[in-house]
Amino acid sequence: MPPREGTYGLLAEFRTPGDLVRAARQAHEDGWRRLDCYTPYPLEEAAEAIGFHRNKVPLVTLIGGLLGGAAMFALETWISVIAFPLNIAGRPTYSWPAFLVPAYEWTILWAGLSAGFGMLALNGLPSLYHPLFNAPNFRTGATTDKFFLCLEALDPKFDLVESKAYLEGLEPISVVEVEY
Amino acid sequence: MATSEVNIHDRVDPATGEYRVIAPGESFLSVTEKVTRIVLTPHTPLGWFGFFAVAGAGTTMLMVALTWLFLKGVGIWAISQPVAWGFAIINFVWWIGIGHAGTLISAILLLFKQGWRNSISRFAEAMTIFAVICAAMFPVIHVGRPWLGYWLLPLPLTMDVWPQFRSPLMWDTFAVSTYATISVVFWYIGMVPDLGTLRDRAQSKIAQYFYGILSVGWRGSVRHWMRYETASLLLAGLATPLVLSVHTVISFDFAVAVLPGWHTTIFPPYFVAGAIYSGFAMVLTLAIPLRKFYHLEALVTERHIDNMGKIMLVTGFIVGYGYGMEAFMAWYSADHWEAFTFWNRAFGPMGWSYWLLVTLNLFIPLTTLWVRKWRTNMIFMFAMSIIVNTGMWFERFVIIVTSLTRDYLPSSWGTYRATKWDYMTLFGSLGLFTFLFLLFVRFLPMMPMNEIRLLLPAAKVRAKTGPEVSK
Amino acid sequence: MPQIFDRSSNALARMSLVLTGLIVIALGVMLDQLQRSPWVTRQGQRPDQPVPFSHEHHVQGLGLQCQYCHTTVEKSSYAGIPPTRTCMNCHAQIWTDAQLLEPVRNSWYTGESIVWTKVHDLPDFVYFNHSIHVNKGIGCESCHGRVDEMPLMYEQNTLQMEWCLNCHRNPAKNLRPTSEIYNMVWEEPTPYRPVWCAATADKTGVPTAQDVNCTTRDPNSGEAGGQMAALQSPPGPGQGTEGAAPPIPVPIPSAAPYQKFTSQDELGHFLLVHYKIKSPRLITSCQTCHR
Amino acid sequence: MNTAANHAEDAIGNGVKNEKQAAAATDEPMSLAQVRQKLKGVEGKRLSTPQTKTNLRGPRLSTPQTKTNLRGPRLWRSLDELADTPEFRAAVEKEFPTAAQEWIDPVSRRGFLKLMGASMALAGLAGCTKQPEEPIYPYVKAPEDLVLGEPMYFATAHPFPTGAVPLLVKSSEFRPIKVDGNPEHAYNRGGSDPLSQGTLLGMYDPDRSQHVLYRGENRQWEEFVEAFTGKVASTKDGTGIYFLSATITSPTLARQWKAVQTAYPKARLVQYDPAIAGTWAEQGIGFQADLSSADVIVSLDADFISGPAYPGFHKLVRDYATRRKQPEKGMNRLYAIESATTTTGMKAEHRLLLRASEVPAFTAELAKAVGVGGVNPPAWDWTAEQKAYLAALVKDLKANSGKSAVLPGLYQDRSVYELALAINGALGNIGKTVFVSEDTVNPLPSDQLADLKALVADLNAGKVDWLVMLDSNPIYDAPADLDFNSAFNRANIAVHLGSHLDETGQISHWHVNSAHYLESWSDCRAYDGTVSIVQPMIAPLYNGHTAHEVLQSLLNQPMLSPYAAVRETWMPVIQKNEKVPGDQELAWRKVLHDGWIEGTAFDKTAKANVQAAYHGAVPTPTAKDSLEIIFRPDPSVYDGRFSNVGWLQELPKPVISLSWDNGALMAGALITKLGVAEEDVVELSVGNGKAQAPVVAMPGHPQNSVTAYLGYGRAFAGRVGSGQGFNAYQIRYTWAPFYAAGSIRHVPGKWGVAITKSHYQDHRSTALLGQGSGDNSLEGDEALGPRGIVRYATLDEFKANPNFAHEGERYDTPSLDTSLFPNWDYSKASTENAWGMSIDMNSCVGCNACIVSCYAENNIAVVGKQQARIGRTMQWIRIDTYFEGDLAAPRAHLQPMLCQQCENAPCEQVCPVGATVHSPEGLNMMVYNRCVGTRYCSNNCPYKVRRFNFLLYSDYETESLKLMRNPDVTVRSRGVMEKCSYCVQRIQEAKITADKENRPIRDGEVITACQQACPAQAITFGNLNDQTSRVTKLRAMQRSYQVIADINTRPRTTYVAEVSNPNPELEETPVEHDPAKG
Repeated sequence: MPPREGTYGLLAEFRTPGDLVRAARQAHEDGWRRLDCYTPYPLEEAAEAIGFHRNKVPLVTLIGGLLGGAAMFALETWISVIAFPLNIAGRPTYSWPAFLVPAYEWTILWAGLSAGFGMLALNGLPSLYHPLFNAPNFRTGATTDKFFLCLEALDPKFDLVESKAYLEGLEPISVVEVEY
Repeated sequence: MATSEVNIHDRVDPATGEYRVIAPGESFLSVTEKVTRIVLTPHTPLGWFGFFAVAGAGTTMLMVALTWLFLKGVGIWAISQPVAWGFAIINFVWWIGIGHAGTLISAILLLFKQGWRNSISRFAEAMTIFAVICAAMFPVIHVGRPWLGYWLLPLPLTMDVWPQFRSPLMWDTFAVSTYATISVVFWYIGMVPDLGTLRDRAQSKIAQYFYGILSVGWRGSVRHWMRYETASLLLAGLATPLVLSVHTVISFDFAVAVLPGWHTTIFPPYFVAGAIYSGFAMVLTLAIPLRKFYHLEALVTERHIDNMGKIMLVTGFIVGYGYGMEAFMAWYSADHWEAFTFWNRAFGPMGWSYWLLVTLNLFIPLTTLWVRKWRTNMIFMFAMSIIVNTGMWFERFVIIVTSLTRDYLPSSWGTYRATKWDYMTLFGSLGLFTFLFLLFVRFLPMMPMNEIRLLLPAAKVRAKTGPEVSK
Repeated sequence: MPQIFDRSSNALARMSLVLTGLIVIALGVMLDQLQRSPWVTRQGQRPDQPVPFSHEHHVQGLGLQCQYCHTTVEKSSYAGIPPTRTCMNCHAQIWTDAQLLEPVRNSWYTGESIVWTKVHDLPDFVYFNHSIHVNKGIGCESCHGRVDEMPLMYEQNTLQMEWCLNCHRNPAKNLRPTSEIYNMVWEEPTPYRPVWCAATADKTGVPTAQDVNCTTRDPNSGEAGGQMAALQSPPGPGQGTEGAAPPIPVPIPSAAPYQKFTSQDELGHFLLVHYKIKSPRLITSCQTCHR
Repeated sequence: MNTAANHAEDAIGNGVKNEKQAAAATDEPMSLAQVRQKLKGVEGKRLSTPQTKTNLRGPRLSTPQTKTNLRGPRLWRSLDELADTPEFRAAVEKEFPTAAQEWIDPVSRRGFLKLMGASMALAGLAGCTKQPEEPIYPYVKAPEDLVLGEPMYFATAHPFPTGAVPLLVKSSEFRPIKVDGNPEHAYNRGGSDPLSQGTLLGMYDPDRSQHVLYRGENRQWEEFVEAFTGKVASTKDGTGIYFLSATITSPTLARQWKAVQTAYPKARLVQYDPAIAGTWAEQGIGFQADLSSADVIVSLDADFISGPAYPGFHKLVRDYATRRKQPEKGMNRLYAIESATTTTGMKAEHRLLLRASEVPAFTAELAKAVGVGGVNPPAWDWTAEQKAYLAALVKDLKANSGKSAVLPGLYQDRSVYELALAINGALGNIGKTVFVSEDTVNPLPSDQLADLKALVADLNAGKVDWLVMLDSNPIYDAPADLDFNSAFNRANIAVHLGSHLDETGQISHWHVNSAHYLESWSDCRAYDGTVSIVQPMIAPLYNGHTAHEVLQSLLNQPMLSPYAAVRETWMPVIQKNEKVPGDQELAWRKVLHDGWIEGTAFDKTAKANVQAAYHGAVPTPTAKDSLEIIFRPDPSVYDGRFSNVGWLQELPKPVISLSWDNGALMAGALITKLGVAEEDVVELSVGNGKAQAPVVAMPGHPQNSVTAYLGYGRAFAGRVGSGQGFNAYQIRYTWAPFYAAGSIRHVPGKWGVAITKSHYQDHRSTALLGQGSGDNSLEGDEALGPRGIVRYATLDEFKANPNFAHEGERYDTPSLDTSLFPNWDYSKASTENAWGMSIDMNSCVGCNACIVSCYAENNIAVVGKQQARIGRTMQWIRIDTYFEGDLAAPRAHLQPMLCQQCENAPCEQVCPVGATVHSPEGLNMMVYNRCVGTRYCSNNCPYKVRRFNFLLYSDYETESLKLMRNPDVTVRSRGVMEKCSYCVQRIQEAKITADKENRPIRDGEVITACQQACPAQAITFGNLNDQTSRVTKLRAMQRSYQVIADINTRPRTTYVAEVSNPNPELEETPVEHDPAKG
């Protein structure tokens, strides 16, 4: 698809997490839905403020774990019972207690991988390029000590001038327009 | 800003009387500064090069030893009949044990919401990974025909023969590989936001690209943060049973065997405890010089050292209980094999190693670590960490070698004398470990800045954020 | 502060992730194929031989029996490569000046061996025994392929362990009457080409090969078919291995009750019983081949 | 063991420390180069085993001094190089008509024969590596009777000074690959001994001399014959022609000598065998005993069960053991009066320790007591113990007159022999249990020492013109007082016929390389006199020649071949045998086929009425506090003739488990007295001769005496034997060949010795739990006590409680339902064969024959002294020795230990790749090519019977050794675990044969190598699902027990518990010995 042009959104910077949270909650209550906060550390209040409560990571993890475990146990059983049944130390071919250990390890392995990479995927990462990085003040502190609120242009209520005024009303340090 | 200059009230929180987790007066920026400068500075400190040279020499020694090993065969080591396992397996178990602290700190302490673990978790994890690398090396090189190692994986080869899943060594294969993978994932995921910070603070283009790619474009959206938090919690939840299982599985290598002295049900718990014991010791061995060298006393405070000292005290006692239980069972089971093996450990030809380990692992630490003053004495704790890890190495020596020298059939009793190749491999692996760790310190954020920020007072979302909050 | 990466980088990043995955998979598949490939197994390759000996010509063309050259195939683990003398039996008279046969004559006069290149070369830790396979109704063709159609000898099968196991796990599908082991054109029975077999009582000490008589012609029509393999006939002085067994006459075909088989499966299981083929459990045990 | 670290380093080929020899010499530049170049063809095979390049010399030993001393490259070149010499081609072509290349080209060698351990390393990679192309070398004219891949068996015999050992040799493609006793021969009935077994490697020994040499230069045999015969002829009557030969045992050779003597009356023949000279065996008397009917056996320093050094060993042991197999049917009782610890003493019910010089006096006392007339024992104050012993012994003997046998020691004063004869006479044993024959196995009896002295005198007098030495090595083994070395130089020309360029060959003018008995025609007599024809199994590898040819060359048919000569000797007899004079050829062939000539046994009734009176003098014992040094031929290398046989060098000597060395063997008490420790060096001196030796403790050795085994300290034995141990001949004199008064002193230095199993010396402890007193062996106490590894009872106890082997702590065998898992089904219904083995500990005499037999059958590698020192010997079967009671006078229990083939094998469960699994027939299979070498199985083996190739031990380079290997057994490469397989290759062979013949495998059809070699028939192998098989019956016996069965391993190998038959009168005689602390 052709690269988008025009405005991505309006980025307001706040001094403290508190200010950000207040502003974000305000915006959310005023009906803004396409908005996001950017903080240098996990700030749960902000997430709740913009109405983001649950996510799918646990589900992905669960599925990954179950598949991993089942796969390994099935493999072991197939190998020892069907593929090449051998008399090992007089033990039965289907020695399930022994098979549990690797199966258990694989459960964790695949759950863990799904959790980690599932999270990245759900977050739409990697995205090395992002419009926000165009904002002059974003990369100078978003990952260090600054707190941002971004109203995105895709929001139906979005109007460059009004939205800007609206943001100004939330007592930010500054508001800048972010181009694609 | 060495600790000595800071007055007592900065170190101890008057309210709780506890040591502070973070020295006062730190801000988001200052914390970030402290951590990022180590990586982003264009001027690598000379000391670093000094250590690096030593570590490099160690690694070279290891390579020499391994080359000779592959040319000649495992016969260059002291292993023989009946002692068919020697240094290689001892080192393996020892390193794996050390590798437990990292995951433990980042996972279990996270679940227990132990805020103080934040500033040490990152390099503890790194330590874990490098320890696991060193450990994983040994099972591969110790086999007679290493080039056939891939037979331990269930691959569709033309032989139509498969691995044998009743063998603890197969369990090892999966336990260790899983542990390594999960640790790396955990470590990397945890590092992504900090890599973002580095990206944003890096001056040189190369650094920006390097960290830019590694940080996969992290931008700190709270939505991301929330998924990130969930993932971390889940990983922690998974890593906890994993970390416990890994050394349990390792202990199966021995517990599942019929050999007196190996065939013991106490092994899993006391191997795990021992692992944590030695793991924390290793964290101390690294943390104490690091904080001094990079002036991180404000972030790694006496509180950390103190707490780790406490944990070592506890695990030390569990280990002690393990030893005691072995002795007790030797008597109580009235089983001649057990009784003889224990007697032989303590008073046989290799008794010296048993008493050495008891001294290093129990007598010295468990008598001194009670004292809070000593627990916060850097020199003392550093020495202690070395002592404990030496002791833990000898624990494995006693379990593996001494048990093997005299087992069921008296005619086959033997003895064991390590060759210089054994020692070269052991110390070489230490070199490799340091080598990797130094690289990590130089090029990656050694502390999780985002997590440390959480600990700062500024991070608290104050109540006066408007009337809405109250509802 | 400007962007570090340009717009395309996102697509690139994702693509490279996918690619990495694909490459790993591809590599695995390739290795898996490689280990079974003729490059490794020499399957189907015709190595240069000092004399371009044509099995096609000698077997199909002249109708030589396999045993004429591979004399010990029924008695020994080793089938036997014919000594130069065997060649000279005929080539002393015919083709005496053929350039192709120079190495043979040379060997005959100098006493130096003809240096052939091994075509069927098992790994050295594998102990394969021809005689027992032949005695139990595995035809030459089952492993060596249509030798009678090979102008130059080549390896029909991989001779890899999985290939061996494939049969040891289910011998029935390759069994044929011992009378047919040297038969290159033997085909498994079908409703259109049935096989009739008769089993005589199993006598201890009498090779199982002699317990079964099979024919591809309807026995009721009279004459029996199929060439007679040496081990079908009662043990002669030549067969040391069966020296213990007392010589007994070959049962007259028509006397025995013939059974009709229209599928390899039926025939295989019939022979499995009467040739007393050991159970897969026994013949897949490691030391059957490795010592 | 304090130098173990160093040795470990030596072991890895990393510099030679204080030791005399380094293991695996990896640096032999020229042969390395050669082999490289030889290997071009097989480069591919090597790729994945780089170690084969660096470790070409693998397990072979070489001593620095050999390297320097051995003259030039000749001795040193490997057969690879030799392979290109015309001689070798010639030799080979004789044997393998026109297929010579097959044995010379390194690649093709791998063509047919399964000698391909090298590619083992590739095993797993087979999937992803190409095999190299392998050529085929067919015959040009195939031999008639050859079926490639099917072994053939030929009868022959191993000539030995104390009587030949009739053999049946297994030959594959006309190469002898296994030597065993001839099961149909009346004398040894299939039993053999370590030495005979070892001769196989002796023949393929790459260090054998390969040329006729004159002053170090290659010559042809014909040139020698020309010079020799020319010279002798010129003397007319043979003046100045002296022959010095090893004891002649070949009647044909004797006949040839007599012919020479008549032709050249002045020529002299001197026989000298260091282990025979001065004994009664050299004299013209044959002493034979039939122990099958003897209830009481008395050994007067007669070590008749530890090896063939004692005349009649095979039959004596067989009969002795037979009488112990079923105690309920009565068993014999053995009294051993001995001066050095031997298995005879260890097996004896009652053992009396005497210093060697006391034995004659004691014998005299005994003789007097049993009523031999005219004997007057020297006055001697016997201890209470000795008196009591004598009294009881006499009583027992008298009670069993006619049913007893008194055996005289071979290495004792002549009076002992005569008295023993008289005693037997007085007891009326002659003709019943003891027989005397006029002739002996050496047809030319002589007083060897006297002759040798005379020879030296003549040498010094310059009378000796040509000295022709036939298979003897006087420079090395002549008594010290003769100073043979200097006398030797007085001879104008010295000719040496020998298998090696040994000490004598080095300095002789002529050296003629002799042919091995497996390469040549000859004849000899088993100890009972039965004649065996020695027929060649293979053409002489190096064109060797024999004494027959040397002597024949002087006669009027100089070219008459040994074959013809032998035939000439025996054809008359053979014809006489034939009831109906039939076809000579047929009769001759029958003899060759059977391996012996009917009716040639000695007439044993000759001196049936030995007069029961003795008038000779009996020597007075030396003072009790003076030190005696005892000389005995070595149990493994005998008088030194087997020094270069790796199998025998690595063999742990009976009782002390010492390998690769002899040593000053002494009692712990003496060690304490000298204030030394094991591995310290002492100097033994007799007269003015001195020899330095390592201290090795020998439990139960008399105090104030030291035993020194002969046959070590060779300078030119070859890469294996040179420089091992010390040379005891340096202190051996003609006036005291068996024991001499001497002195001992501690000298500085350490001398590491390889003791192959845990040595009680290292493991004593007076510490907690009362584990072992200072005087006891901790191992012994453990094994006999709480561990129940060795179980035994006296005859009375056994009768009172036949179930003794299963009562007491951990003596019980767990029932089949002790396992959580369902039992695997080994019933008849499930598998036709379920293999099992039973070992009778009452019969085992610890002679080690089984070990050597196993070496040969299973291509086991020799690892060398350094590796042996750190416990890496590869023997699949070993004889565990446990000492019971006070180490000053212990009783040893011998237990052959090999893979127990557990049904619940601990080793299998822990192997990650399934390289060791169980066969449906209950065998614990070890699949070498699947093994990755984790060694976990070895750790988990309670019996520690698994052996690991820590380095590349197998020799892939030496041509001759390749010819020797058993083609049915894979040669194991580096990094692979191996172990006893119950000789699975034999099982498989039997299965295929039986299957082709459509019949079950017969009982006794499968015989394991150890079982085959055992002269005492202690080992029985068979099918447990066959209710009639011998092994099933033995297993059913109440005395049968499994070792360490309480951990539920369910071994397939069971042991039959010992029963001893002590004399009640001697049972409790508590004697105080000096503490044996070392």
